[in-house]
This record gives sequence, C-alpha cells and structure tokens, in this order.
Amino acid sequence: MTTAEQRLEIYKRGLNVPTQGLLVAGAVLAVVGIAVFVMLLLGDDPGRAWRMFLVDFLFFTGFSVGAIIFVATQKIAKGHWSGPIIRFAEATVAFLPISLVCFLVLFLGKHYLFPWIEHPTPARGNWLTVSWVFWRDLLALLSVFVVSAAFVLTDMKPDMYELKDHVSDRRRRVFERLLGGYDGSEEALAKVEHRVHWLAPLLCILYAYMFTVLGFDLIMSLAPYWLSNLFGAFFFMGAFLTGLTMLAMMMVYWRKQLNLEDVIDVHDFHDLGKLIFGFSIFWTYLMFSQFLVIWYGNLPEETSFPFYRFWGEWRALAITVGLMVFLIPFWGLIWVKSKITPFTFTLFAAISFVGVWLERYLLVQPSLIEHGPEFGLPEFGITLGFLGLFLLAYGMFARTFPMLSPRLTAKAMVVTHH
Amino acid sequence: MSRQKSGVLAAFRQVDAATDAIKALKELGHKDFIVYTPVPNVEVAAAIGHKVSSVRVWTLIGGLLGVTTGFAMTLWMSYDYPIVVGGKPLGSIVPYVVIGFELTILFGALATLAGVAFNAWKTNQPGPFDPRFTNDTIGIFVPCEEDRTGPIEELLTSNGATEVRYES
Amino acid sequence: MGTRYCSNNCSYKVRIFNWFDHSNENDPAFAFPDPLHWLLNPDVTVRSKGVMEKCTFCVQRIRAKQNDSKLSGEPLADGDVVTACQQTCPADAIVFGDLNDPDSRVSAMAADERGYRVLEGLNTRPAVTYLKKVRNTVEE
Amino acid sequence: MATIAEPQHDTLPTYNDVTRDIANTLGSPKKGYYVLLGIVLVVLLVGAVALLYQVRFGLGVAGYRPPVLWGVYITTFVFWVGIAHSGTLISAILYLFRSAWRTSVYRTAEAMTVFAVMTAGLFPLIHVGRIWYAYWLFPYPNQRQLWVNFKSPLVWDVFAVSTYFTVSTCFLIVGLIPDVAAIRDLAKGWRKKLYTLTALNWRGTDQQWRHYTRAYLYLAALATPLVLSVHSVVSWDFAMSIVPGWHATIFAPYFVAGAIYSGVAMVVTLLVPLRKVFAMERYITVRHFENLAKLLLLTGLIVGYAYGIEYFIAWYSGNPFEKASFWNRAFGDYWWATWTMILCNGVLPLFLFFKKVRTSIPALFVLSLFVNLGMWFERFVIIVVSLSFEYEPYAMGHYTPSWVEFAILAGSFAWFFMWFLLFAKNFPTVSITEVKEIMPLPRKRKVHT
Repeated sequence: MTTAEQRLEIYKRGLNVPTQGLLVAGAVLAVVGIAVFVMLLLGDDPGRAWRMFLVDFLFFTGFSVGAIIFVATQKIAKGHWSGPIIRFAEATVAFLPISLVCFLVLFLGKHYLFPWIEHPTPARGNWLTVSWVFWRDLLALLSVFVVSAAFVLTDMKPDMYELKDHVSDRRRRVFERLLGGYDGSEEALAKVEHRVHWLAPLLCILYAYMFTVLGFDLIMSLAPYWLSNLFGAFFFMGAFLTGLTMLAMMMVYWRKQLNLEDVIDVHDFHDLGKLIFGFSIFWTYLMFSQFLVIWYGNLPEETSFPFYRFWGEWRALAITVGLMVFLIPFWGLIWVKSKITPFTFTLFAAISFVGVWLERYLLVQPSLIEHGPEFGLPEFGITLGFLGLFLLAYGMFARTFPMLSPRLTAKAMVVTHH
Repeated sequence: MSRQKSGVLAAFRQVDAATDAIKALKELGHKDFIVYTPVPNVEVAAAIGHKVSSVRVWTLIGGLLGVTTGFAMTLWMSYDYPIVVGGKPLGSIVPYVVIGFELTILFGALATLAGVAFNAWKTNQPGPFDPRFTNDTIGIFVPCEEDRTGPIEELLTSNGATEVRYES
Repeated sequence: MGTRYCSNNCSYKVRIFNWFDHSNENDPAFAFPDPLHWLLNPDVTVRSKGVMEKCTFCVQRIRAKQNDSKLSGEPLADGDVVTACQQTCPADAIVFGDLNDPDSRVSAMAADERGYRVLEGLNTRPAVTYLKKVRNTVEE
Repeated sequence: MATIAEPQHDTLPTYNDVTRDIANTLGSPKKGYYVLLGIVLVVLLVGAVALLYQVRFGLGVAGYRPPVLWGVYITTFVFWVGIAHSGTLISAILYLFRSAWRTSVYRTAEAMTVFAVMTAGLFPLIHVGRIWYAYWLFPYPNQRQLWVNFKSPLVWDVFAVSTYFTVSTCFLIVGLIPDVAAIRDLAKGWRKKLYTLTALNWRGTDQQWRHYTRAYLYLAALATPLVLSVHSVVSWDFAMSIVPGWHATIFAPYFVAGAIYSGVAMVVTLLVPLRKVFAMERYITVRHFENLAKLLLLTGLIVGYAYGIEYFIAWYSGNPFEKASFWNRAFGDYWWATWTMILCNGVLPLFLFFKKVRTSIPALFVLSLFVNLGMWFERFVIIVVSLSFEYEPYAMGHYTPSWVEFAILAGSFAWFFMWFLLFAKNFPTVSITEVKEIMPLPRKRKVHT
C-alpha cells in the first residue's frame, strides 16, 4: 500500500497531462475537415458531404454518449474496478456541445438527407415532418446531454475539491465555480454519491429511449417504408460498443502518457476486454435477430433494406462490417493473453471501432444513393474533421480537469487488492 | 483407486499457514504432496503453482466440433431429403446458424465435463482424507517413508499446522 | 404429429385440424356409423385425430391422371385433371391447371389484368388467383 | 476469484457455521412438509388425469377454437421456459461478472431452472395432437428416409430447449459436487450412501480444484450465450411467422428480458418462504433481495421499453393489419389480459425505484406474485390474442380455455413444486462452498487493506 504522499503523486500525474499533441492534431484535423466540408458544399455534389456529415454525426455522438453510459452502468453495478479509467470515458462529455452544434448544422442539409420531405408519409400524421423531427430530436439530444453533463460534473466534484490546491489559478477558478457548494465534508460527499446513483439510472433510461428516437428519425426514416422495432436498440447498443472500444484505446493511450502502469493493471485490461468481447457478441446477436426475422418473414417492405445491403454492390462492405465488428474481435479477444497485452487489446478494439463506423455508413448511405459505396476525400476528410473536433474537445477537457479520480482510484485499488 | 500411500497428514486452520507450509515443502523438493481445501483458494493455488488446467482445450475442441456438426448435419440432411419449404433455398445457412450455435454450446459443455472427468481421473491423488477438509480445515498430505517423518512433521508444525499425524 | 404450427402461420386460415378420432369406430367421436360411411370418398383416407389437413387440389385425381399418362405414354394435356369442386361447379367458375406451364388456360387467366390474389402484399404467392368482377365504373 | 468489498453480515459466520447451518436444512422434515407435498401430489394427480383424458379422447377436449390453435399449453410452455432463465443468469452471468452476492441465492435459482425446464419440456408434448409421435422431432435415421425440417423454428426449439436442459443440469450437478461432499462428511445412514455416491469421490484436493474451477468457468461462459439463445429461439417460434403481433424483430431480446424478469420474480417467490422456513436470514439478507429487486427493475424496464416500441411501431408502420392487431389487444375481446400484463409488467416494477419497496420483503413477495401473473398473461396476449385476430375477418375467433387446460396448468405448478420440495430437503439450497468462498479464511498474520 502506498502512503498518502505517494498517492497524491499518482493523482498529480492525472492533473498535469500532456495535451499538446491532442490539441495540435485536433486543430489541424478539424481545420482540414471543415475545409473539405465547405469545399464540397460549394462543389457540385453537396449531398455527398451531407450524407457523410450525418454518418459521422451519428458515430461520434454515439460513442461519446456511449462512453458516459458505460460510466453510468459502472455506477449502477458498483463496478469499482473501473475507477482509474472512469475519467477517460467521462471526458467525452466535452464533445457533446460540439455534437449539438453539428445537429443544428445537420438540418441545413435536410433536403439532401430526408426523402420524406419530398415524399411525405401522411399515414403517420406529422410525425415525419421537418419541424417535428427537428424539435423532437433536439429535445432528445438536449435531455441526454444535460443529464450527462450533470452526471459527469457531479462525479468530478470530490476530485476537483481534493486537487484544487495543486493546479494553476486559472483552473482553480474553474474548479471553484463548478464545485458550487461542495465543501468536501462527509455530508457533501454523501450528497454527491446519492446524486450520482440517482442520475446514473436516469441517464441510462433516457439514453435508451432518446437514442431509439434518434435511430428511428435519423437512420430508419431515410428508408421511410422500412421498419424494424429492434432498430433503436441496435443503434444504441452499437453506440455503447464504440464507447467501450474508444475507452479501450484511451486507456492504453493515457496509461502510457501518464505512466499509470502501476495503477491500471492486467485486471483492467482483462475486464474491459471481456466487456468488449461480450458486447461484440451482443451486437451480432441484435443484428442477427433482425436479419433472421426479416429474412424468414420475406415481406417485401421489410426485405428491401437488408437485402439491398447484403447483396449486390454493398455486399463487400456488409461482409467487412461483419468481420470487423464480430469475427475478428471475437477470435482476437477470446484469449486471455490477447486481452491483457496492450498491443493486441488496442488493435482489436480499434478494428471493432472502425467496424462500427463502417456499419453506420452502411446503414445510412444505401438509403440515399443509387450506386455502391464510395470512399474518397469527402468521406475521409469529413470523418477526420470530426475526429479533429473530438480530439480538440477531449484535449481541452484533459487540460482542465483531473484525468485520474483520487477517490475512485483508491477504491478500485482497495477492492482489487487481494 | 490405486493403493493408499503412507505419509504425514497435517491440518491447518489458517490459510497463510498452509501456503507457508506449501512453499517450504516445495523448497525442500517435495512435489507429490496433496493439498485439501474446502473451497478453491487463489493463494493456495498460487503457492502450489500448477499450470492452468487443460480443460479449456476440451471446451474449445468440443465447441468447434459442435459448430461443424451443426452445419454439416443440417446441410447434408437438407440435400439428402430435398424438399422446398416456404420458398426457402434447400440449404439455408441463415436458419442453420441456430442449430449450429446450439450444438456448439451442447458439445462444448459436454466436452468440458468429459475434460474435467478425464483430467481429474488422470491426476487423481490417492491419499488419506479427513472429513473436516470439506468443512473448514485445510489439509496437507506429504507421502514419505515411516522413518523419515521427523523433518516433515517439524516443518508442518513450525508453519502452523494444528494437527500432524502419520498415516499408513 | 400435430403442432398446428402451419395453421398459425397460415394467413388464410385454410387449414383444418382433426380434434377427435372421427374415423375410428371404437371412439366416442366416431362420426360415420352405417350408412353414413357412404359419404366418404373411397379415394382418400380419413385422417385420425391429431392430423392437420387442407385442400390438396384433389391430389388423388392428379396422381391418377399422372399414372394414366405414364402408362399410355401420352403427356398430360391442359385440362386433363379436373378437381372435384371444378366438376361440381355449375357456373364453371373454377379453372384448374398447371401455373408453371405458360400456355395453360389457368396461366393465361391468372395473368389477366382482372386477376388478384388474396393478401398479395405479404409475398406469400398463393396458387389461387381470383378474377375481379368487371364493373362499369362510369355509371357507379 | 471473488472478492468482497464490504462484509455481508454483521458478524461473519465461520466456515463451520456455514456447513452446519446449511446441512441442518436437510433431512428430518416436519409435518407441514408432508402436508405440502401431499397437496402438491394431489394436484399433480388431477393434472395427470386430465392429460390422460385428453390423450384418450383427442385434443378437442381442450378449448381450442380455430383460428386459435395455440393456447394455454404454449403460453405455459413459454412461461416456464422463461422462469428457467433467471437461474442461469444468476448462476452463470453474475459468476462471470464476479458478483459476490449471487453466492447465497444461486443454488435455489439454478435448481429452479432445471425444474422449470423439466416442466416446460412437457408442454409441447401435451400440446401436440399425437404425443406418441413426439420422437419425430429428432433427426434420426428412419425407414421413410426423411429428415426433420431444420428451417422450422419448432425444430430449433427442440435443439435449444434440450441443450438448455442438458447444460443447466450439468451446471447444477457440477456446482453441487463439493457441497454434497461436505454434507457426505456429516451425514449418517442411507443419506451418507446417497451423498457418497453423488459426490463422485470429491475430496477437495488441489488437482480436483484446479480442473473443477476451470470447468466451472467454461460452463458459465457457455451458459451465458445459451441463455440468450434459448428464449430467442422460443420467441422466433412466433417472430418467424407473419402473424400481425408476432412478426417483430424486437422479439428475441424482448423475450429474453421478459424471461429473466419472470424468472427473478419466481426466485423471489421461492426464496422468501425458503429463507423463513430454513432460518437462512443470516445468509440471505435484505441486501440480496434488494439486488434481486434491482434485477427485476432493470428487466422490467426493458420489457416496458419493448411494449412501448411495439405499440409505437405498429402505429408508425402504417400497416392496417398491425394497427388493427394492436388496437384489438388493448381494446378488443381480450382487453383485460392486455391490461393485466401492462399493469403487472410495465407499471408495478416502477415501484422498485423506491428503496423502501426494494428492501421490504413482504412488498417484494407480493410484487413477485404479480409479476408472475403478468408474465403469464403477456404470453397469453401474444399467443392467443394475436392468433384470434389476424388478416382475414372470416377467420377471426374467440378462445376460452377448458377445464382440462386449467387442470394441466395447475398440475404443472404441482410438478414443479414437487421437484423443488424434494430437492430442498435432500440437497443444499444454499451453496455451502460458494458462500464460504466469499468469506476470508482465518490467517495467522494480519492483512491490512
């Protein structure tokens, strides 16, 4: 066991993190991405830019919130092992305001995206009309974002309080403003704990319902006559999986950056690896549950959507997605050794991560274009732009807030210490 | 069961006493001692230092055998008795995934059982037993000749054995 | 063996299940004491309890004609097989034939623009095609 | 292995206490036990007579009216398969998640699983028209040279349920071995012989544990996806068809959640009296019940989500058949069944948000009964109501179960409880080994944490 000073030394590592690289890379990518996006909008195929914008909006928002949902599930299940890595997941909260702006931007391209604007579906009343979809989805996003922010902030309060004397004045002022009335007392801590345990389930429930709405509105409605009532769950569980794989990559990155080899040990790799393994299987299960029912029922209105993606021009992409999200991570992560070796662990997490990005692409694009998949500057440029914005936001968060939670890390070390 | 060996049987109440004794025994070059525990214990297992059980190979082979059987059986039977049902292709992989999956689990589980039975039989250690070992006492049995019990008994006692006796 | 699954999944509910043993004279549900047994068609078996049935398009008549054609060596011609319902229909409203044969009378009629199939939208591709009534829509 | 963050009891029992307390629950039943067993056997007899009557005279003695050709039997089949699921969840999935609290409740849940599958397995047989041809379901070489139709969900069911029965029985027996050995070493008389035989020469040697713990882990890892698959396959019996109200992609996860939901409720129903009768308050604490309640809440919320999505999509689809089918559920002939289901499964679990309800054993017990009821009705609604109201108006009908079906339904409960009662007095319903496993062994040196 370490003494108090030794511990503080560890937590200070999480306080002064090198973010230069993240911020520079983020800024460069963001500028490039935005430039590509604007250039395409002014070009002769703005639809291509909008479609990719939607894909990336869904993907980046999905894993940002998915990572926070992972934190919420850990709070509910009292999974203390994740204490040292929890902030790496919570930091994605910084991307949410950007995501909200992206959502507003998205609606500028509505005519390139939503086929029901030109071909309304009166059977559904006003459900699929611009104003309804816009306000509904805005409300959905806002509710999830606000609760996420409140949840993360509450969870950070004790850490900010504990470390506020070890940071620069600028950050100290931020901390103190965010702390509100938190004074480090037992009661205040109990209040924080209570609040966290109350917000966590609320966030999960909101996530499930609101992301279902988003999945229906922003993906399913692109093929207005297709429907699958599992689709909402498929969408948000996929986002959750990317939250996990993103966390996996962040965990390896920060462990190296902050020299946390003594804090984040084999068990954390093993536990997170098992979760990724399990949720890869779960993704496959949800995918198969939809496909089997549709394949078997063979109703024309249902089969068009998957059959168009599984046969013909999109087939290669569909197979790639299956390999990247299921088969490769499955055979990659089934072994204990590959889960606890940082290199293989990162590799398979990254494959799954990119696989879900392709999956989002596969869900959105075929509904909107007549030809097969295309990958070129627009696709990669816009994606890199999103990545840049994400890294910027993430880096700003890491610059300001403690990336290692003293109280959660301490708890984790007590529990996992045999 | 093969013929009972003779040796020293010791009872321990404390887990770290038992692990100390195991480590000491290993240092002296003892290999074929038996440790009885009422529950599986990581410390004891670590002190003994066995390799990971080979049961996992059985599970893996069973599972692979199951998935192969599942698909082979369904496809072969579909073509051996070809009848079109519901307008579906004769050999339809999609629904056969279900059968393939179930047989993977079934064969995997049965192979695991066979594996544990086989391994337990192969590594069976005949030796004296005390009913308390399934209750709250850790037991260590060190096989040895009757005239060489002295140092072993002393080693066990000094590490905290509550009871030591010679069994033949 | 009587799971009745096919009936559940039948969108048309044309299947009939034998709940009791009507054909067994030792059973309380026996339905054909002398002289009612004359009602029964000698060409087909009476099913026991627990068996699902539906219209077979008079498979016994089809098989009989097929056998005849095999024996005589002459191929089956369109209209050779006449189902019982077709035979008894006084208005000749029922036509039976091979839909796989593009030249048969029934194929031609099924392809008629008046043809429609029940619950077509379900992609069940039923073998029965109905012909719409011709209406004078101008007057109505 | 499992570690505990906080002590589970005020004063930790010793290993010896555990063995003694749990061994004390076995043997020497009191009068009440025999009375209970007697009642159960009488009800079982009634059910058996009803079944024989049905086999002799034909399925027509049940209340089937076309188009409702699946009724109480399949409803009850799905109900019992569902009950079975929580056992595997608690024993296998929570084992993989290393949840310490599962140790004192998992044995009951697992025994329940095995007996529930045994009960469920009877129903497809009771339900078919010619029970004496049931073996046709298996692909075996036969004179007619035909094979089963592997595209039929019913055949998947045969594979899934029989695999599930085999694996969960293996899991139960494997888990029992060290426990039986522990009671073997205390027992006398014929019981000693029984336990010696069933303990398979278990002595707890290092080699035995080495293979055993691994095998247990792998069985748990295999059982986890299995439990997802079994109820998915059951759900696909329905979802594969195009009956409005059946053909839904959400069915598989929705059924799995519902299954675990009803199963956890049944665990609560069984544990409350069991804890009282066996004086197990020291091992099965309010904390255990609260955790079960949280599981109930979680799965209840998923079920509620599925209800909502089903209705929403029925409307969203714009498909007149779907719309009519769901309208009929809520406001048709069977409105009472639908609202019972919505109330019991969708609304009542919301009370579990209150800690007061989660930690009140009487409240949980009552709630669990309602959940059991609601889940039976859920299957009833899905099966009967959907079938009674399909595409063609000429083929719509109303089904009312007959006395034969009710007798067999009651008999199924008797059959289940008979096995459970016999088990509870002869084998430990709380795992001796695993309860000990989460308690520290005494040490000579102090450890600081």
